[in-house]
Amino acid sequence: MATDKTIMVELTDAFSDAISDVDVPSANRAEARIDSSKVTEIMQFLRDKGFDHLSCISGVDYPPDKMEVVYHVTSYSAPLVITLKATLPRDDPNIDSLCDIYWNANWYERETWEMFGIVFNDCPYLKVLILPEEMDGEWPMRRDYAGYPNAT
Amino acid sequence: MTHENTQITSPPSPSEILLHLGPQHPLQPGPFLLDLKIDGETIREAELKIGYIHKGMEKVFEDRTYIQIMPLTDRICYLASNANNDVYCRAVEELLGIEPTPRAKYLRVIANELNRIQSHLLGIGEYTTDVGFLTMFIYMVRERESIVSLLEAITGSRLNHNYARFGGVANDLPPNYKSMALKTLGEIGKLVKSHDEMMSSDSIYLKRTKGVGVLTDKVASELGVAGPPLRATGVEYDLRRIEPYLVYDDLDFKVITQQDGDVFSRVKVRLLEIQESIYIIEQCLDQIPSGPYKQHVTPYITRPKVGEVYTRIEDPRGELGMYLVSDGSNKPYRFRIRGPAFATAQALPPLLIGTYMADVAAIAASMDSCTSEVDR
Amino acid sequence: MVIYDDIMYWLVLIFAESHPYSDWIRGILGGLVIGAVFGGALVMVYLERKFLGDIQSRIGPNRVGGRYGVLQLIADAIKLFTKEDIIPANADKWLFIGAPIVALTSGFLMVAVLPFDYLLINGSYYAVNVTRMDISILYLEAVSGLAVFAIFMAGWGSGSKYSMLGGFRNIAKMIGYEIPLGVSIISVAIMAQSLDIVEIVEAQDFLWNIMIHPLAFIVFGICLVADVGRIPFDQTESEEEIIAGWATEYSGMRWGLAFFAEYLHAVVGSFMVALIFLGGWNGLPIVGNLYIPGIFWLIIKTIMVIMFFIWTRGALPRYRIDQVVDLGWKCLLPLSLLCLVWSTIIGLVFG
Amino acid sequence: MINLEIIPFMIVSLIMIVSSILVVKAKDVVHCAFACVVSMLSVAGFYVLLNAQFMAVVQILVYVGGIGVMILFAVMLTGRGQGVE
Repeated sequence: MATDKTIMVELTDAFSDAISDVDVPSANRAEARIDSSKVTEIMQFLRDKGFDHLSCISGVDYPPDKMEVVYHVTSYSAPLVITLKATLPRDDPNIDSLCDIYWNANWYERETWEMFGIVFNDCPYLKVLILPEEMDGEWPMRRDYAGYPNAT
Repeated sequence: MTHENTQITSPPSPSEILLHLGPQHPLQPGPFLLDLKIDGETIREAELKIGYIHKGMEKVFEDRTYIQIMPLTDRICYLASNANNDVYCRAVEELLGIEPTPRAKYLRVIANELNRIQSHLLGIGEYTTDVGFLTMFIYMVRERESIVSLLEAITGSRLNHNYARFGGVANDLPPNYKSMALKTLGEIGKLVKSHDEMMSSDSIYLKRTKGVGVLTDKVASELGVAGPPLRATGVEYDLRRIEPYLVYDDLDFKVITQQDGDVFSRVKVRLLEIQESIYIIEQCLDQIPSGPYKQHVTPYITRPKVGEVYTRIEDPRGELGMYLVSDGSNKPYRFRIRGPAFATAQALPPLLIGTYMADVAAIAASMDSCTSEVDR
Repeated sequence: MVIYDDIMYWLVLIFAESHPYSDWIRGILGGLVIGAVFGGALVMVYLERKFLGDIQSRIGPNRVGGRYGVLQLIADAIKLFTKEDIIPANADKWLFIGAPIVALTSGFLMVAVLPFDYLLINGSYYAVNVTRMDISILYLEAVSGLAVFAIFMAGWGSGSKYSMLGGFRNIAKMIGYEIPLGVSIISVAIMAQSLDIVEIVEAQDFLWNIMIHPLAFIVFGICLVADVGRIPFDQTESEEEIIAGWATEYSGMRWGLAFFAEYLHAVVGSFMVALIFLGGWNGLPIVGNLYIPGIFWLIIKTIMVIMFFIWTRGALPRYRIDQVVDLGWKCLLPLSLLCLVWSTIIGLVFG
Repeated sequence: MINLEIIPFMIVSLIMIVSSILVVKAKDVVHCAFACVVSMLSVAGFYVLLNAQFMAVVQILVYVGGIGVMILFAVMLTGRGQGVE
């Protein structure tokens, strides 16, 4: 199983139309930009290749028109961390859920959803995790969130 | 492992009770709500609800300059404040393209390992009270005091250290630190060993812990946990070894593993890691080079160039990562904290299903979750 | 010596039950004894704090009442009296209020038959106790069982799930432990050929029961620790699992009484161990002809048993509830039956 | 002069009658169980008044300590709402 930098070549070969901007800045890091509609297939591919540890899912807001979901995928046996970014439109951000592939994606997706309003399709329990329930729908981590700091 | 295991799916039947463990409960290290559906004493379903001490740190950090964030990272998890400092500092250093001085690297390793020892000692202590072993808690806290004093001698504070700086550390070692540290650490090593023997030879303790809350290596990696709970299943996953940072390359240490994956092994891993950390500190004190402990020009107004970085280190609780996006200004554009306790907390409800009420305390405490860090 | 003879004459009349006011005087003695046991429980609380502090390498109470903190308990009692007394809204009021009363009643009823000393008057023994009963050991066992109801009442009546779990645990535990407790007492009674605790103590003037019958001592000791609900058997109020078990909803002096009843049971239980197994007021032969009052021996032995209780609390973790029930049914019950066999053999060979 | 023993007899009888009625009439099944225990205890009181102390102790030991706990155990294993009208 390829858990080193060659995975990026394999990944580009397998999903040539969905991968762009591949970059390998150091021995332990690799990054690429992916098509948001292919995220489950790509992750399944990586998981089959030995990248069995989803480190983190984060959202990044780039107003006025786009948002990013950033996946950090790594392995329990190798130091390579693959950073995959999927760009979403800001007015209707939605992306497929990874819960079936990585069990621990659940809470990360819930957190990203409640903070950014990025909808993860098929996430089994997409409800607020950290915020109080009355804050549902305010998306506080977006850059233009007006409630901060006055609503505290 | 399915996601139904983390949720309470149906209302309790007449023979079952829905028990809300929390938000205030003697078992907890911080406020969280553990909903349990129990049948007699057996747990049928469990659901963890968090967010009671959500501090909005990721949002707050977007509004602070890089140097202002440094003391705030202590507050992510007060028991691992040095690890938080260190990972943040390394992330910014990577963005800035600078390296800490060689002496500072050793000093950071020393502080990190001392921090790991005190965190493990308190974690084991809390855990032993949860199996009803109050005496061991007080012993562990007593031992922790001297470790915290050692930390205080180099960092200047006992709980929130704020020790790392971009390119260096805040203070150098005080005079005669080596002899003082070696003496204390030798004593602590012996005491912890005797506590370990005391616990391992107690038949009631073994009954409470052996074979309870078993996490196999496959399930553990599926749940995405890291740190001592994963190493207790036999997986040698330690970022100090897999992705060596600072000077861990030059140091000789073992990655502690146990095979069983039960509560006993998780605590055993921590107990052995304390010994290993003591060994690492002893090596560091021997090998530490002389020289400056911080850069000549400490960048107070830090403006990293546009870019992003994901840095991770081995926290006392597992894999602590920080994802920083810089837009070239003096404040981070996005600051993401990937806490180890978040992952372990998520893995708690599936472990509880089918166990007894009394095991909730033992299992939850053996995962050594830190609510402050889960909520951030 | 006229006065001395007079006193002896009165004592004979009182304890031989032939004085017209014998009942009244025994009643006054009973009041004194209740006070003494109250004081004993207080001493136990203080001892526990200090000795446990020593075990855990800390100081214990050291502020109120000088550097040894002797008045700490008084301060605690004042605090408890002045706290608000809360009855939860969905509590079962009668059961909630009744529980501490039943617990204390059971403790005080036990005190009624405990002998404390003996008097050797005109060549015959007279035990000093409130009530002389020829089946006192059965009586002790019977009324000590009432405490189970108190805990169930508190657990059920509080209307809280944690309390209910505590009450359930207590019932499940005590069903398994009352039987070995009773059987081990019976096996001692067989050896002494009497159900009277005074006669059991008198039978130990040469060899204590712990030497003849160590197994019964072990079984009785373990069951007693379980009975009074102390670590490693304090599942009914284990803090990290079910907060305080049956005592979760109690506050103020109601909680204080329930708490106190536990210590009362522990003190009376220690008395029973000292009387039944450690020879009661019989002293060690090493002191020779030096006269030491029997009550002194009894108190020394009781304090040793109490110290043992405290020591187990400092040294052991807590069992899980299913392991406790397992231990009761699978280990202690067969052992207690073995005790019965052993004492029957002793009875057949030496009796 | 009346026999003073009539006073405890009256008290015990009253307790017994009231608790026996409660066994039948109480709404909550746990109250019934506790009333049953109290009436058994008052039977032990009668034995004491009859100077049959051994019987009294055995009554407490067997009926209160054994049967009473068994009744409560049975109540505990049933659902709470089922005994309430």
